[in-house]
Amino acid sequence: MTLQSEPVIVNVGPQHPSTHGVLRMRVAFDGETVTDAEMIIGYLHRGSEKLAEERTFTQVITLTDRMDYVAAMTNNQAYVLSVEKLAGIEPMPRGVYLRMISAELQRIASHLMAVGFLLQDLGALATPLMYMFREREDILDLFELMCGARITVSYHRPSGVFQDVPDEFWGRLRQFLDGMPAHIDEYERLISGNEIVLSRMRGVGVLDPDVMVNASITGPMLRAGGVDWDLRHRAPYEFYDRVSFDRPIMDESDNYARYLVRVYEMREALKIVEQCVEQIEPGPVRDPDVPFVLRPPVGESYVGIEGPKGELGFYLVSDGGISPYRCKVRPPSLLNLTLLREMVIGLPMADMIVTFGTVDVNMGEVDR
Amino acid sequence: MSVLYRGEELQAEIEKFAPGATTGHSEDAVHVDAGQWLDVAQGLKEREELGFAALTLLTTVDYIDHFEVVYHLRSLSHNRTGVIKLRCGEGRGDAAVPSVISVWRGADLQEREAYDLMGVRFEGHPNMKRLMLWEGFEGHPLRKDYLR
Amino acid sequence: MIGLGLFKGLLVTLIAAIRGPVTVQYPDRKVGLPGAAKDAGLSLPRFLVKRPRDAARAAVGMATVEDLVEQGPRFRGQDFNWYEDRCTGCASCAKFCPLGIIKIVTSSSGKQTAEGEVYDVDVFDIDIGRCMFCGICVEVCPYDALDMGSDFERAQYERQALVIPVDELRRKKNTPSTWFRPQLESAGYDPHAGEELTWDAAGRHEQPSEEQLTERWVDER
Amino acid sequence: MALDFLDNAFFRNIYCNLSASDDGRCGERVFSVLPGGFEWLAFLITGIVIALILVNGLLGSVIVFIWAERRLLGRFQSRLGPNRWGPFGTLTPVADAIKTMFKEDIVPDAADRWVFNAAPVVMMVPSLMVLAVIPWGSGTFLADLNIGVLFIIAITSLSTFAIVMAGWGSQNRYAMFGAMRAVALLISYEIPMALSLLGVLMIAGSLSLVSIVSAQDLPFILVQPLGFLVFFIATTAEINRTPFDVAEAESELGAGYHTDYSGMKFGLFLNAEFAATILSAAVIVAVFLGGGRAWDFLPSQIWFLLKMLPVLIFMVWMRASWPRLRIDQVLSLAWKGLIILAFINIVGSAILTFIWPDPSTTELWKMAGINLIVMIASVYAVGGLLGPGSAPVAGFARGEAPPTPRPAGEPAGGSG
Repeated sequence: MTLQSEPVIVNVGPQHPSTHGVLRMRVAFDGETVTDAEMIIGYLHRGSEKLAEERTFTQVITLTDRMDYVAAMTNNQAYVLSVEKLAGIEPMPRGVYLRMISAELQRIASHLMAVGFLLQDLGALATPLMYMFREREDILDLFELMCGARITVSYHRPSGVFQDVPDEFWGRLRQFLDGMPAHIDEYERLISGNEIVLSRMRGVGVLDPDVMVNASITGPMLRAGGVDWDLRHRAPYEFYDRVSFDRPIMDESDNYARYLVRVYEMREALKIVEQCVEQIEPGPVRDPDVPFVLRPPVGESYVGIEGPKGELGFYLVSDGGISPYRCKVRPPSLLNLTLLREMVIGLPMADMIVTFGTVDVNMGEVDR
Repeated sequence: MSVLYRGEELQAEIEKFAPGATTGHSEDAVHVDAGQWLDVAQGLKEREELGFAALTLLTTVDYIDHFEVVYHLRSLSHNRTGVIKLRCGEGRGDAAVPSVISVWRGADLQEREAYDLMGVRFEGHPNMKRLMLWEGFEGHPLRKDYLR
Repeated sequence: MIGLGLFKGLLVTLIAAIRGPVTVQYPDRKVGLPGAAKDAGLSLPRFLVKRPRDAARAAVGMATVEDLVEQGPRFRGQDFNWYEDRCTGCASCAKFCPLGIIKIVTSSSGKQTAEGEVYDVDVFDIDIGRCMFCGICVEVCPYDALDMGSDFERAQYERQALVIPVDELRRKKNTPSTWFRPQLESAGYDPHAGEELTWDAAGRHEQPSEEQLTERWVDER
Repeated sequence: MALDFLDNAFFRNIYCNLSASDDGRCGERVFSVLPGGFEWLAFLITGIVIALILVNGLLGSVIVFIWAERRLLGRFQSRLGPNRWGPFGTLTPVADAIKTMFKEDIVPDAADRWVFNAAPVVMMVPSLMVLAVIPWGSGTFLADLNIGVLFIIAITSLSTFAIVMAGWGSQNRYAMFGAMRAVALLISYEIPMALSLLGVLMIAGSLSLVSIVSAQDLPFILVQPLGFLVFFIATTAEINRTPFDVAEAESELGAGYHTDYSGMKFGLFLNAEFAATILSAAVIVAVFLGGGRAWDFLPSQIWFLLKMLPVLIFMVWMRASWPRLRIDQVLSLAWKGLIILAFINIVGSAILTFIWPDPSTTELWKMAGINLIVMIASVYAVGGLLGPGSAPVAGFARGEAPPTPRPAGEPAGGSG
């Protein structure tokens, strides 16, 4: 006997505890099972790309801060690299190292947020999240020493960084680097071996690696699917060819793999920072000959970097003026959502939330 | 190190399997005829020596007298990137190019975004709706003539 | 073994509980008995004898100590510092502010310096309500006449009250943040200490001489 | 008339000074307020005093518990918890309560008004009713029902009605999800909960909670470890606490069945939930931890409350540490795990009570030893039954370490 039933349409979001901002999913449920899902976005659309056309190249940096607002440093980095390529600017080595240090710290901060909110989605009552905020706070304190701001940093500039870090910074960074591995172990003890976490996340939300590549999915999500693709390794920008680091790869391609890859990437990021601290040498952090108002030659440039969430790139077109003719962001958060519908169909409601959580999106970047 | 295909190099590669599909090249981009674009895209993805498995970025640029669609492609196996440019018609009127969603799934949201903000239609896209803005929004904000 | 991971997790939270909280309290900090005694500047027994009421309050966790959040000296805050004698009214800050929140009205003063004519600044309003503290106004000021401060408390009931008027800028003590002023940092300057700085100290460290300024001016012309 | 409360000196004083009856337990009579024939009034007044103390004590302890839980959670999460309002933040829940009372009471347009409004009351009633049978100390109880345990099991399942009423009445899909989950969960967990108590009943030989307490020469947590384990898990699920809080699953359903409630109606739900937590701790203490029985230097009521503390703290600790299970995992844990464990416990206890029908303390110790071995073995065995493929621990075989990332450089899978 089959029960006569009709699907229940539920709007998950835009105001929902677990949509990481203002994403809205219109989901059809059959009982607890998702039968269809439609993603509706745009609640945070601020028209950054249009705004960028009205601002000078340096002013646009402040807009990039506000795209992925939990990883402002990497946004700055991607934009600045694209501007440097467009204008043919050679960056100062010390500035590049500082950019790498800040970007890797930001990667740790972003992964901390991702994992913390993922566990929040699993119902862990914010305990892992609170622990991760504790360490993220240390990173933000470092950023405050670096550039006077914690979230919207505006620290990178074409040809280097805005200003050299104070002497105090190195001591604090050393303290952080010494303490952080123990904290990551702590998270692993709390989360990785927990049977509830394992049973909730293993084998759920599995994606085929080929499909992921075809759907432009990048970052930890792709690496959790067994594809060794990391732009820092395959297309080194800055001085990533001078540091050695490992790319954690998992073949399971499920939610647990996506979680674990992020945790291991934090360790690798720490290694990169360590090597940068060893290699950095005194010198100018910024080319004084690069003016505030840049006038790059007519042309276009695209530079993609390995952001915390995936390939983050800026496509800039210059018409020879002081502001970009066209500024297009390649938002990893948005493109990683391409397969969301396929991922969640057939899952129970609870797993739908967790699967969405493992994608690690930031609505500021999705909507821009 | 990821290597960018030079324009002429990639044009020669395309001409091998789709003669006459390209209309020219710039330093690092190939201009492809919109009519044959779908075949070219299929070849770019499936031919062993090219292997452009991923569409990194799809974007549109408003050049006042015409719209241009730019495809940044990436080959993971050869670690190379290539840039394809499509000119969609003359003038600002009916800007339309064929959708590549059947070739690269990743074009889905990017094409919708391009349609939403730039007003370039992608023919063959199964769900050509606005992405960022709401249904009923007038105009396409990223066009250069959109003021306000 | 199934179940062991659960107990490992319990252990982690227990250790965290024993290690104690890491919370930074703001705007004031609850102190226990020793903290209150230290705040009063007395030893604990003397504090107990001399101020029994305060001691009782402290013992039940009611005593608070005013405390500032620990802040980097580069913190970009809302209390802008303005050196009027250095400002020529060139309005670079207004021009390069990404949000256009600086309103500047000048009138001719007839004064002439090596760099050119100096204008009197009549209106110099900064609309903090829309400011995003990027600091570009400080970066572009050719005469280092504008600095950001470290203060961040400016909750107001009306939007209009969020505009810093020129009078307030003239009145206030100049305690610039060390952002974009590395020489202050090497001198160990703490913007929270409240020490007022003149422009000679707060200006950029490589201060150009009169001749250099003239030269630069001529070059750019 | 059952005058069991005369064991308690405080209530004996009230009763004896009121009543004129020459009850032997009152001892030497000094005076009596009421004339003869009004013993029933004295009984009533004493009963009302006990009820007042218990009900208000419960509501007051809810406030204390909310404060304590928040402070403790704060500690477990490396933060302070509420500390602003009152000494150590003790007045924070009071402020919350006042705020809750003065909040606007919103009834959604589409809601079924009667059902919607009745649900919070129906939610609150069972928790207050359970109060009646719990022996808070020697002689401190309202009624010594000879079916006390059965009464508790029957009454607590009433809260399911309230949850369904709330979910149905508010016409909210999230609330409906929560209600449906709660029903499924409660039906499933009633069974292991009732079964796990059977071992205790066999040893104590009575359904009355007072007799169960007096039978505990050795606390039953030692004699019945497996029963305790099952009962503890089932209670945790029944009162909707982590890791079984699927009914209000805040990350999935917003607030579950009380999504649409505001003001004091929401307050009643909250109150009932925390009251249920406290009462379940009380039941655990009465049934498994020997009630108020301990050394004599403190009154038995104090001992009872002191014994509740570790139970409550452990519940908060679990809440701080563990994520939530999925609803199907919660259900299969009950049906595939706990019920089997409960049956093992029943069989084991039956055999042991057959051997030692009226156990002395030494025999209880022997039972404890045997049952401990049985518990370890059966938990291990049932844990294996739950093994790979089954929902609670899908893809997690016993002894198998979870996967870890492999370093790159090895050949990458997928398309390169």
